[in-house]
Amino acid sequence: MILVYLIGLLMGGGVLALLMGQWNNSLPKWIALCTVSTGFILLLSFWIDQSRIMNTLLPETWMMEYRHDWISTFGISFHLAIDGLSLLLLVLTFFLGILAVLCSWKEVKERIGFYHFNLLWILAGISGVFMAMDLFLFYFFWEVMLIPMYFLIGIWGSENREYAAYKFFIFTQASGLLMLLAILGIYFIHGSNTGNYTFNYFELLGSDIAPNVAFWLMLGFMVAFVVKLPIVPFHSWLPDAHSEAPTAGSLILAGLLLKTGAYGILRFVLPLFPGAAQLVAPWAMLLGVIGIIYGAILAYSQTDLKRLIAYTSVSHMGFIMLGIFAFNELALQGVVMQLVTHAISTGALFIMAGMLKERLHTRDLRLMGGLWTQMPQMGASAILLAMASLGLPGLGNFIAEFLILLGAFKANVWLTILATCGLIFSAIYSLRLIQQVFLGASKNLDPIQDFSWREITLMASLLLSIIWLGLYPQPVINTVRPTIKKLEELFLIEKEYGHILINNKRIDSLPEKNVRQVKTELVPSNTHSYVR
Amino acid sequence: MMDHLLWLIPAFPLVGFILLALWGKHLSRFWTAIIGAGSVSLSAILTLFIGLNFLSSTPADGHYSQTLWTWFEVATFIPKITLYLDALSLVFVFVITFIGALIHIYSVAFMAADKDYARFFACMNLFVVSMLLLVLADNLLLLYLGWEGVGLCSYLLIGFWYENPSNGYAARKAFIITRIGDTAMAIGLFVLFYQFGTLSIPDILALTPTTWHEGATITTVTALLLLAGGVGKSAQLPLQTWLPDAMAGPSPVSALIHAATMVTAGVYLVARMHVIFQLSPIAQMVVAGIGAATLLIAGFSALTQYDIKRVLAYSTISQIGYMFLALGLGAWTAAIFHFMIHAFFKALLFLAAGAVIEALNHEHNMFRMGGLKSKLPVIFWTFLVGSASLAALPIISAGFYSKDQILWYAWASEHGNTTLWLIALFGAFLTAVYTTRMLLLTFWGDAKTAVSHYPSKLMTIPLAILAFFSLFAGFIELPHNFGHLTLFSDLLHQVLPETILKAGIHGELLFQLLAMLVTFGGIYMAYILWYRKPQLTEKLKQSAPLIHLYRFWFSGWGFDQVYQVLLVKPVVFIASINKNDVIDKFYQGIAILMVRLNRALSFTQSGSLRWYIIGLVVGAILILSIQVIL
Amino acid sequence: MNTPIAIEIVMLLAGLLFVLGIVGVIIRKNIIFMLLSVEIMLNAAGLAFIAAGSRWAQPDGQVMFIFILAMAAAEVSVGLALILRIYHQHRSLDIDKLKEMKG
Amino acid sequence: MDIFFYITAFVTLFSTIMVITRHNPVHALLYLVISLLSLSVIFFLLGAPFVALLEIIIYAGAIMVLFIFVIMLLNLGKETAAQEKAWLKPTVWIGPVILSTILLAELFYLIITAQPPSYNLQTVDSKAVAISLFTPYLIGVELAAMLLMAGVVGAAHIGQQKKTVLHRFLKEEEPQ
Repeated sequence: MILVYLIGLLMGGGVLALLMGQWNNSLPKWIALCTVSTGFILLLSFWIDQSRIMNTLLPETWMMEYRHDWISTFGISFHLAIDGLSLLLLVLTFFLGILAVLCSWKEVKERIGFYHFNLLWILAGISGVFMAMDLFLFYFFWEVMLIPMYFLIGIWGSENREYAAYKFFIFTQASGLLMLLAILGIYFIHGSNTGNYTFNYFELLGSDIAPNVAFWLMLGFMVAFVVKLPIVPFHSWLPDAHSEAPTAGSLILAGLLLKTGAYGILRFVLPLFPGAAQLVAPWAMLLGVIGIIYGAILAYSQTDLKRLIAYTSVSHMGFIMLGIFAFNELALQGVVMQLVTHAISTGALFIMAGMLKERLHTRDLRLMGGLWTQMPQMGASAILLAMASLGLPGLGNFIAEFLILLGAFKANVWLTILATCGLIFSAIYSLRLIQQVFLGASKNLDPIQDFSWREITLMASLLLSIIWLGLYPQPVINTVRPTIKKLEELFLIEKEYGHILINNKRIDSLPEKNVRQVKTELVPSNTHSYVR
Repeated sequence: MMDHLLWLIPAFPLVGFILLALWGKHLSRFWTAIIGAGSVSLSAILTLFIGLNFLSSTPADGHYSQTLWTWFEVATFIPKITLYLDALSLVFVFVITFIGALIHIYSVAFMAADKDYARFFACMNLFVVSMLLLVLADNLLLLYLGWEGVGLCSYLLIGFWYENPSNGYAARKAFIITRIGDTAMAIGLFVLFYQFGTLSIPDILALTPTTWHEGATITTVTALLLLAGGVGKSAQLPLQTWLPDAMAGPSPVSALIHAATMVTAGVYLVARMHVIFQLSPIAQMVVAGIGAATLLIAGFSALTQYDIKRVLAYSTISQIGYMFLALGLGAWTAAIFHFMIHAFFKALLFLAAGAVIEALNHEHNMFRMGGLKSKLPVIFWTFLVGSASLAALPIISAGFYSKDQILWYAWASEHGNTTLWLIALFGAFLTAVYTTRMLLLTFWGDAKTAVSHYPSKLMTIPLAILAFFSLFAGFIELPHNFGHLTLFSDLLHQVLPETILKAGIHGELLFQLLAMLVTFGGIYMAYILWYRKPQLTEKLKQSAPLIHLYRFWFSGWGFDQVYQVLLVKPVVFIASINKNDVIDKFYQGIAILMVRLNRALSFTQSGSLRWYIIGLVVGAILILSIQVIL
Repeated sequence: MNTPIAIEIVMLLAGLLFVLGIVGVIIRKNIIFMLLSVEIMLNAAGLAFIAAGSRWAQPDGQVMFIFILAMAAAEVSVGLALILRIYHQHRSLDIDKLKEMKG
Repeated sequence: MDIFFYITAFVTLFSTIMVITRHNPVHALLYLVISLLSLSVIFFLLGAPFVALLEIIIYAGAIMVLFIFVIMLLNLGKETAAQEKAWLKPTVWIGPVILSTILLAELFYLIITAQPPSYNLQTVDSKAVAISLFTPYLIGVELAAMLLMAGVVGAAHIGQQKKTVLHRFLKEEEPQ
């Protein structure tokens, strides 16, 4: 039930903020802050509670479930459930949610009520995406997070905002429709096979789909997730959307929206279509590697601060693609770490870009320089963040990237070596960023303030999390371990009998049984005990 | 008991760093200095304490180790934050903390006028922490943490005076070039992990001889990947170009990072992983070859520089080349011995050079110095001692003992041969020449720039201490035909194997005499060229082939230009032409196509009724003709 | 009414009338003439309906003609009203001058 | 009966051709009336007497009167005829005639090839029409009524004499 409350809280808070925005300008901020922090505290306490169990017992994959019929004629239910992966990303969502509210505290000056309504509804959509275990519901939330984001960019963005908003909308919407097609495809195939027409994730897990059909269905899902992630040929919405969005928008885009793509691949593409995923793995990894290097080179040449950071995201998301399709625990754990740490480090960079924009009224790197003299605190944080982004050991991103590369090395040596070269490029663009903004001769003679107390709190929380994740990431790793383990097992078996599944339409009875067994293990065995 | 105190060695500077980084702005200069220099000094004292303990009662397994916490645990990959102190790391920890402390004390006075006092000490402290973690690491991942950490500090400190963009450029160059090596090393770590299932150094070293065959491809590849990391960090061929530019940082930084400690991390890595290198004769040969080539190339370049710090930088590259040569020859202890001695005299030389530069109001050009012998006597004497050690002045300087060992092994070890020996010998000659040249230009002759500052006690005392060690530290290890003292190698043989000599080699004395002769020859030649007959040098410089050679050497054998053309320019070019993202053009193309289509369609909406009717009629004709045809 | 009239001939007549109507609509520039031509086309269609109705001895053809008639009445009244307004506004009945609805 | 049909058919065609070629609107209109009258004869011959009467009463009577009113209202006379003459150049005819010839040829082909030999045409009396009209086509009648109603209201609204103000879209751009 707590899961429904979480979404309800955000949506309700959003509506309340919208209504209160008519009367008062500061009330919506406080409403939004309270709403998100309440959710955060709720989740955090739940996590701490769970981690006690996690460390002692053999942990269950699924922690909590809520199910209620919605449109039963079509087999659609309001079905939410979380496992470690979802929980972690939810905590991240609320954490960044708080920061998003805080960082737009002074930046947004008009239509404050509507702004916070959009903000909270995006968060609600994202939370829903992380929890939905019904494909129809998933698609619903997928769209819920899209539309408020469109408004956020289109209304409160900077000069070129309408173009960016359109671009963002068209890319995500078009790819989302392909996913809808694939969802309907799997719905009907499963329905005609078993006579049970349902969108329920757990029931669809076990469905037999002919390999060639599965391949196309998987591509439908993949396109949506890959565009969201984004991977290189589909990335071009991202720099525009990131650079034009308001700070909180960039933060949520980079920190959360991109993560829904990776989450989707982990949650849907791999378990639903393991055979097909195996088939595309080398190509997906190749795309990931291209993304790493291409993004990094593009980042190097940008002159717009936010665009630069946006392209670094492209580069970092390449690592995620590489890791996911390596199909082993090391790489997958690395992927989860990368999701969290990238959200924090890039989010922090975007917040910093927002702060610079507030002070200098420009995002153009050529107009910056020598800001260290006036803002040593910001400079120091920026160096730390740049180091995180280039993967300095001791910071969270390093562990993520190292694990991904280590895992991927097992799967594909040469691609991994290429990807590792991406580390050199990441150093090049990160250092250029620092040099252009903070070092060099001072170009700005007007006095600029260093961090205010609000900003210090914001930054400190982010920086501390990054360092914490770099030195002791075990809580995160433990939380997702059951989920990752199950995924890995699935592919171990798939690998063993993979050639049979892929090459023969006829599936031998013995291996199929094995695959089935594992697939059904992904279904919560103790569902009843958690349904409240 | 002592292993529980191990964590305190890096903890002191870490606390110093945290204090300075967070509250540096609010601390007075006095307290900043106390925290900055004091923390490292405490570490040094603690190291002495632990080191004495270690020496007096060496544990049975030859090391202290302390696990602080498990870093993380994924599948079978469980790196721990474990500190590991054995004889090899003890030497390094000793050098780092001890010389580090001296340099910190020196910096208290040297940096006194700088506005970013706290930032300087914060970075220096962070550097010491990282370097200590590097050498104390029990597993390669933790080592990598230290490895990258020192890279970061090096970046921060080279670009310490950030207002000047060229400093920033030098800093980035240093970081990125070492990063290239680091990346290769990371790949090496992957290979090691999949071969052994662990990154723990003792485990790997224990497993290697049983898992890998001598000369197997995988061994060579791994060794070369690790070597690439070392080559980048230690500024060896072909990644040496960053070090001369790194001199943009303050002199204490050059002394600590770019002479004494960080640049020798590559030596440490190779020595630490010696088991792997031993199993691969090819890798051994490559190490030796790189060392030999580097020492020669850097020696020639040092000969032509006019910036005193760049001379020292090239000489550092050259001396590390000696260490690599020794490593490649299997003369593990000789390499480490040379490292230690080199750390003393090179730190001394850099600090003294820094004092000179400050005294002459930031004048780097040696040709505008001169005549400082009487004006800065303490500096002169200490610099003289350092130079003697660098030039390996026989008998009285420590450098002689360490370098002589390497020369001897270049001939006598089983990997040694005549070519390597000749190169090493010629390198020694070059060293003597450029060292003397530097000394003569700086301290003899006419004074060309007025002395504006005089070094304070805080600066001269560390110099004196270092000078003492530069002279006498060599006596703990004497050749066996001359005292035969093997304190140092005995200690290290707990960790590193003994050097295997070719059978039936005699006449060490002859080689020592030759080395002496070469040194004196070099000194004399420099004396002639730059003191007695400087006009001869000028004349030589004018002759056509020599001037090109001079320029070629001066620019560091053209490596920078080659890299600029082969690597930097293409990447920058690709980046700049692709600034607006080619792929985005594709999507924009779709958008433009749609707009065009819209135009075409809206063109048919001409507003002319007759046009519409004709359209209708044509449509009717078409439909009917379909019917007619069917 | 003893000799049968070939249905093809009637249909042919309807076709001819229809085509004449089209020609009229296309070549005339005056809106009134265009409207007249439209009436011709409507009548041609009506003729086809009537012929078909007679052919099958069904009333539907005539019913359709009645609908066409009603439609033509409405169309003509609205169309003529429009012509009036157009003439008032543009002082012209030239269809080629009325191109404001260009896309 | 054949001969009657052919004669009326000829009259219809001729008058129709005259309609589309006249320069004077009143002349054209009168030819159209003739065309409609002859068409009504054809209807009668085809066995649809009720519709033939409707054709005369409503079409030739009411609708054409509307046209005449409009022509009178607009006072279209000699000038219009002259202008029409100017507009109707021989070259204007080429395109439409080609198009219509093709269309006609196709229609011709389809009509000839489609049907089996003809039957006797039968009279469908007004009673049958009325029954059909008010039983299965009741909705159609209602709709037609509504259409007429809307047409009347629309015509009344549009034809209202208001100030002759140009619609804002039709205004020329005024120089600022």
